[in-house]
Amino acid sequence: MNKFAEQITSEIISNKKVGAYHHMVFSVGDIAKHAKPGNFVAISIGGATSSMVLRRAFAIYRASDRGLSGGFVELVIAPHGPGSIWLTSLAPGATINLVGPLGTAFGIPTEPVKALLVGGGYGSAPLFGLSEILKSRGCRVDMVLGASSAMKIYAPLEGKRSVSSLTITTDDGSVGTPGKVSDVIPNLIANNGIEIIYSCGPMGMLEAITKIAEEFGVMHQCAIEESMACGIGVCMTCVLPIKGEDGVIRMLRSCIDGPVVDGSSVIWNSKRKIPEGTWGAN
Amino acid sequence: MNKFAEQITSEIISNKKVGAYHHMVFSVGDIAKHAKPGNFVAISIGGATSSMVLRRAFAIYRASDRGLSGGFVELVIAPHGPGSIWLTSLAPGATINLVGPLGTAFGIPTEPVKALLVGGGYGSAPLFGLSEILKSRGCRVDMVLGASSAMKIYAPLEGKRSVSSLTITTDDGSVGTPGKVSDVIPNLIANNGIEIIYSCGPMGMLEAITKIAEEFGVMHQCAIEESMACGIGVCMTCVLPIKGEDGVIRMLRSCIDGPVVDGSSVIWNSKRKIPEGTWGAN
Amino acid sequence: MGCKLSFDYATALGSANFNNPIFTASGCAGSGKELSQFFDLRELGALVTKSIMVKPRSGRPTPRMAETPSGMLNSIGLQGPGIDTFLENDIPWLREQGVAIVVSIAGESVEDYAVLARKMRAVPGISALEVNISCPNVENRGQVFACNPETARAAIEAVRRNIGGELPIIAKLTPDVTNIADIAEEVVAAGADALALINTVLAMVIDTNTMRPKLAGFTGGLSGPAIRPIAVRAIYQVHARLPHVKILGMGGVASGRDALELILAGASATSIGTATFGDPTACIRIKEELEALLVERGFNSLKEAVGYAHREATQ
Amino acid sequence: MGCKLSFDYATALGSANFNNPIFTASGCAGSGKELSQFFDLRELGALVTKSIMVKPRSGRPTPRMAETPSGMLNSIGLQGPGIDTFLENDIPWLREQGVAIVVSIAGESVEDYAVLARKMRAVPGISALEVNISCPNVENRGQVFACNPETARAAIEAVRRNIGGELPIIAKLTPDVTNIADIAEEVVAAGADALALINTVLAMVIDTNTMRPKLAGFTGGLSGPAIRPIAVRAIYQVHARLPHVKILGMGGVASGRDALELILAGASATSIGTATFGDPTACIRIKEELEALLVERGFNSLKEAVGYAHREATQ
Ligand SMILES: Cc1cc2nc3c(=O)[nH]c(=O)nc-3n(C[C@H](O)[C@H](O)[C@H](O)COP(=O)(O)OP(=O)(O)OC[C@H]3O[C@@H](n4cnc5c(N)ncnc54)[C@H](O)[C@@H]3O)c2cc1C
Ligand SMILES: Cc1cc2nc3c(=O)[nH]c(=O)nc-3n(C[C@H](O)[C@H](O)[C@H](O)COP(=O)(O)OP(=O)(O)OC[C@H]3O[C@@H](n4cnc5c(N)ncnc54)[C@H](O)[C@@H]3O)c2cc1C
Ligand SMILES: Cc1cc2nc3c(=O)[nH]c(=O)nc-3n(C[C@H](O)[C@H](O)[C@H](O)COP(=O)(O)O)c2cc1C
Ligand SMILES: Cc1cc2nc3c(=O)[nH]c(=O)nc-3n(C[C@H](O)[C@H](O)[C@H](O)COP(=O)(O)O)c2cc1C
Ligand code: FES
Ligand code: FES
Repeated sequence: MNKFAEQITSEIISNKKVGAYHHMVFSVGDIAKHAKPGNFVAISIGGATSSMVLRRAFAIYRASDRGLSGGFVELVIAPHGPGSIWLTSLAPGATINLVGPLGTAFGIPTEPVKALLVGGGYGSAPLFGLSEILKSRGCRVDMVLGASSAMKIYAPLEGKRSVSSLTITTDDGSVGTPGKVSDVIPNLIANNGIEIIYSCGPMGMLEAITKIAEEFGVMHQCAIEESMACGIGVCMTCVLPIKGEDGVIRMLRSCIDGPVVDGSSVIWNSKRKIPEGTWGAN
Repeated sequence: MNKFAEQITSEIISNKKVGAYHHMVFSVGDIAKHAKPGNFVAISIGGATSSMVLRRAFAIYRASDRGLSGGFVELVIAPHGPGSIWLTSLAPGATINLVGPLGTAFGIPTEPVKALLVGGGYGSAPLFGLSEILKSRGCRVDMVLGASSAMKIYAPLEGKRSVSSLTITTDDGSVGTPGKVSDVIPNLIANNGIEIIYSCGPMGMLEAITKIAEEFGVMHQCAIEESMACGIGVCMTCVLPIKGEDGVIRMLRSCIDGPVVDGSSVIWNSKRKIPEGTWGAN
Repeated sequence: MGCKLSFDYATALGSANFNNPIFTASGCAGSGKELSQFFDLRELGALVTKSIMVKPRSGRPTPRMAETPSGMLNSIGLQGPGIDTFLENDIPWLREQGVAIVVSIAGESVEDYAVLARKMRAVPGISALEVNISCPNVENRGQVFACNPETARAAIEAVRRNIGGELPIIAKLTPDVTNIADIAEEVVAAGADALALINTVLAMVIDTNTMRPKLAGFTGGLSGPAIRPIAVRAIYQVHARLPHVKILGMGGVASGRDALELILAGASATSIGTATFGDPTACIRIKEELEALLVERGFNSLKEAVGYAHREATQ
Repeated sequence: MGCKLSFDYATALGSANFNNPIFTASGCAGSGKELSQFFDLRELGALVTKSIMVKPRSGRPTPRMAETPSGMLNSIGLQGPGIDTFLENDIPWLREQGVAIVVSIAGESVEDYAVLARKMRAVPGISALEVNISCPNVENRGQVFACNPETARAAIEAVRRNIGGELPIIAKLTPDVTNIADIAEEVVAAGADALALINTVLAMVIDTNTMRPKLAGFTGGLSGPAIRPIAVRAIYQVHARLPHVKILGMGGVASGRDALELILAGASATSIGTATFGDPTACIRIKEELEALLVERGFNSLKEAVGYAHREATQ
């Protein structure tokens, strides 16, 4: 549970198409002050006459409480289905209802460490803010971004500047190294002495990174994306099986016990089944 | 069945608040050519993500096929419930889906006659176009407009000019004669030698006018407003009991056998019951 | 396009064959004339007529409809001219259009169904008979025929015994039962060749201004996208129980995607009802969208997709 | 304002009294803690807890939800810590908050209901027990208790016999039956003091990309505004049959207008479920909107409005 969560009416400050995504800025008042990399916001969709009753969750790309009209958050949104298409079609000046900041944040090491940040598609969004914080703490930050093709790589110039190295992979080879992020990570870990991986992207990618992280014995914090009905912990739709420190697997809510979790604690590939031994399995 | 009915994508050309109403102009191509006073259009509501599955019907206020970008129709819309509030909040340039022209039109006498046009609330809308046609055929046109209060009288300047006399009534007396339109009609009929009444407005008003028309032995054509699901004659929700020339009462569809009907043929005050003797009453 | 040309869009319900799986829904296409103004009726898989009864009916008083979130209520009450006038006026015109015709019949008693079936047996140019048994049975405290296995069976048996010949019978069921697959089994045993699923869901709207039920008939039938998940469930359950019985699916189909959902659940064709009220050309749009989606997914024929969501179903 | 101050918003279900008629819906308010971040729980008429079972339950695998037109499906599968942990952890915290508590229990067998009732009888500070009998009965081919008059009766009788004392029993029914008023009569005869209407409607969504049922559990429960007309109908029917039995209404309430609709139909209080997912403060907003609407319509108390749509009902 994110104790700073608030429900507000938010105004759209800007909306720009960037590659396959929309970069959108929302005025959010105090929410900006409390937003941490990994947190997300949940936005109502479709207006007063909407047939869509559930909010959509979006990772916070950046947050600042020094905007002209108070705090704002920036989001990177893929126009994918009816909800995101509606949202990305709104013009500046329009208002939406927003709840945030929600969920857990990436843990920041107290000592300077060598960190690798890995993003898939719009999953790169929360990594840039994280990168800035890590740098300010004296960490070395390398970054890998992957997507199906060039248009789906979200890597703004300021973002690129904040990392020591940026590796890009695309499935179709339209930019960077052809292939998956998991193809290039092992070398990066080895060559740069990586101590911790932070990742955000599709579940399959997070699972693959978890495996590599285990092989190399590095920590791995990942931001998962389960389908969420409420985003605030009251519906139990967004659960995934996570092994606790006591060794017990529990169905935890990714909206309040996540989205950022320790990759090694997740029982991956558990869609459509409850892993054996889960607490209360029936 | 209006044989000119078409389904089109229509652009909003303008949207102005006038009193309690919005005067809105829609580009409609050839529909304008075929639109007659009394006809209506049916508009989809709420956009792609709407929870409102039914169209809303609006009487055509005026139509012209000589607009800058082809034909257009003008509507007068009261922001009443979610559908009309959504529609009246659209800005010029937005597009909507529109079907029209629909329904029957006011019958135009072949000889010049003395006509009284009576409108209640936004029911005045179709009367101004009708008035122009009647005048062009050499008819004398008197008009009565009634509403609950001044803000709800829709009577644009051009409209006023086209009639020989305009009487206004309001329930609260905020403009014109305090009271109902039915209070002033008898004198107007008597003083001006009225031969036909055309009316449009709430059902209660149309019923009252029918009674007066019968007393004075004048014809009465009225545009009724029943709640409509389809507007094109396929759903049977919009029926009302009408006595045919054969003396048989039938439940007829107000969307294709109306909205303009002969007032004396309607079995009024039949909400929530089927009048005795109706064909197939069960 | 080469791909699309070779796609086989035909379907069948019992022994009746249709060019494509998009039908109108009973009670949602008027007499056919009203829609013919917006598209060529021959583009339809079939036109399903409004349920016709033995005698003329005025239907229920107004208000007869209420809009609801993603749906609507209606209580038309089977307004219609009665079977004789219908056969005299409506059918000849429809036959002239060259559209495949499915006639829907509805009775208030078992005898009514027998009478209607006898009237229909001699009528040429009809593809199938849809038997709407989701109507109140006046002989049984007004309980809906399809709510009870015995009355459902009796109505369908009456039709089967009297229809003669080859005309396939499609029994139309209500979802307002504890177990729709049980009723489906019963009517198939009684002689139904195919099933139409689902009729509207019994529901009510109260006008919060008048503070009374909005419809003059108090309750009405809920239709539209709101009930689609109920239709999909009913079709899926019945197809799982009776995989060889063809289903005409309906309930909230408003796009090709929706029609595909019902087909994957087990429908061999889908009727479009409420969507036509919002969009007069809905049937044609949905027909085109569905075909594109099927081709995109690599199906060579509609039939391959019917019930496809059941593959490797382990539950 | 003078008018509003004198408005009596209190309500009762059985012998339990509540400050106002807006409750959370079982399974839609977490443990209470999550919502307490957005408003003071004491503002609620009552907090209804997620249905608790005898043992811990992992619930169903994911995906557990699908959005539908004006609604959603869920198949949580009653995930929870089991009654003992619940009584140890959740109840004391809730009691501390000073919110009225309605505990929801659910069983897989008649014996489960008896066990749960015995566990609850000694627990202080509970206003009422909601008995969710819309769960599969493992002893009866997985048929839902509330789908069958005998099993519905047996479950409620087991609770009645074991609960002792004054704790009112609210039996929660499923709308997935041929005649909900019959089931209502049965459970009232078995000892239910009040009724909760309605649980979710059995439904399914098929993912047209994977071409399989979207939920891991195949079917799920439909909730949200889409089902409101079904809830209104069920409440109206049951209130007409059993005018003296109090009803906790639910199903698609998302505004004060919607709550009013259920109250006019016969509900003495309404639970807010799905609306909270879209709007964390939905309960408070609805509470304020409903009060304003009641005052506007000239009611002096909530109780006057309960079932008001039935006046002069002639059909
Ligand atoms: C923690 C979190 C962070 C996210 N961050 C971003 C982001 O930064 N940028 C971005 O473009 N999108 C993000 N998403 C996805 C976003 O919430 C929407 O699911 C997406 O925009 C598609 O919604 P739609 O209405 O357009 O599509 P639709 O497919 O029509 O609707 C999606 C529906 O399915 C549910 N759903 C199904 N699968 C998923 C899934 N894997 N994830 C979430 N919801 C699902 C949604 O809740 C909704 O009900 C995030 C999701 C989560 C849970
Ligand atoms: C032939 C005809 C002409 C009309 N002309 C105009 C016009 O010129 N200007 C104008 O502002 N409005 C006109 N209306 C009314 C208009 O169609 C809408 O009903 C009105 O705008 C309210 O819709 P809403 O969505 O805002 O309100 P809501 O109350 O939310 O929705 C109205 C819903 O109830 C139905 N309904 C209930 N009662 C009626 C009724 N008496 N008439 C129509 N629908 C009803 C509607 O179809 C819709 O489903 C006309 C209606 C008809 C039938
Ligand atoms: C206005 C209206 C009238 C209907 N009349 C009939 C009818 O006469 N016979 C029948 O079997 N079904 C009738 N139905 C039910 C539809 O055929 C269909 O089963 C139902 O509406 C669900 O489909 P939909 O959601 O596409 O509308 C009617 C539905 C509506 C909305
Ligand atoms: C995610 C979710 C979980 C639910 N869990 C329960 C439950 O545990 N016990 C219960 O009796 N009802 C449960 N319900 C049903 C609700 O309490 C309520 O009856 C139903 O959702 C209709 O109300 P609504 O439309 O306001 O959501 C659940 C509903 C949802 C959406
Ligand atoms: S999304 Fe509702 S509990 Fe996580
Ligand atoms: S509105 Fe459908 S028949 Fe008139």
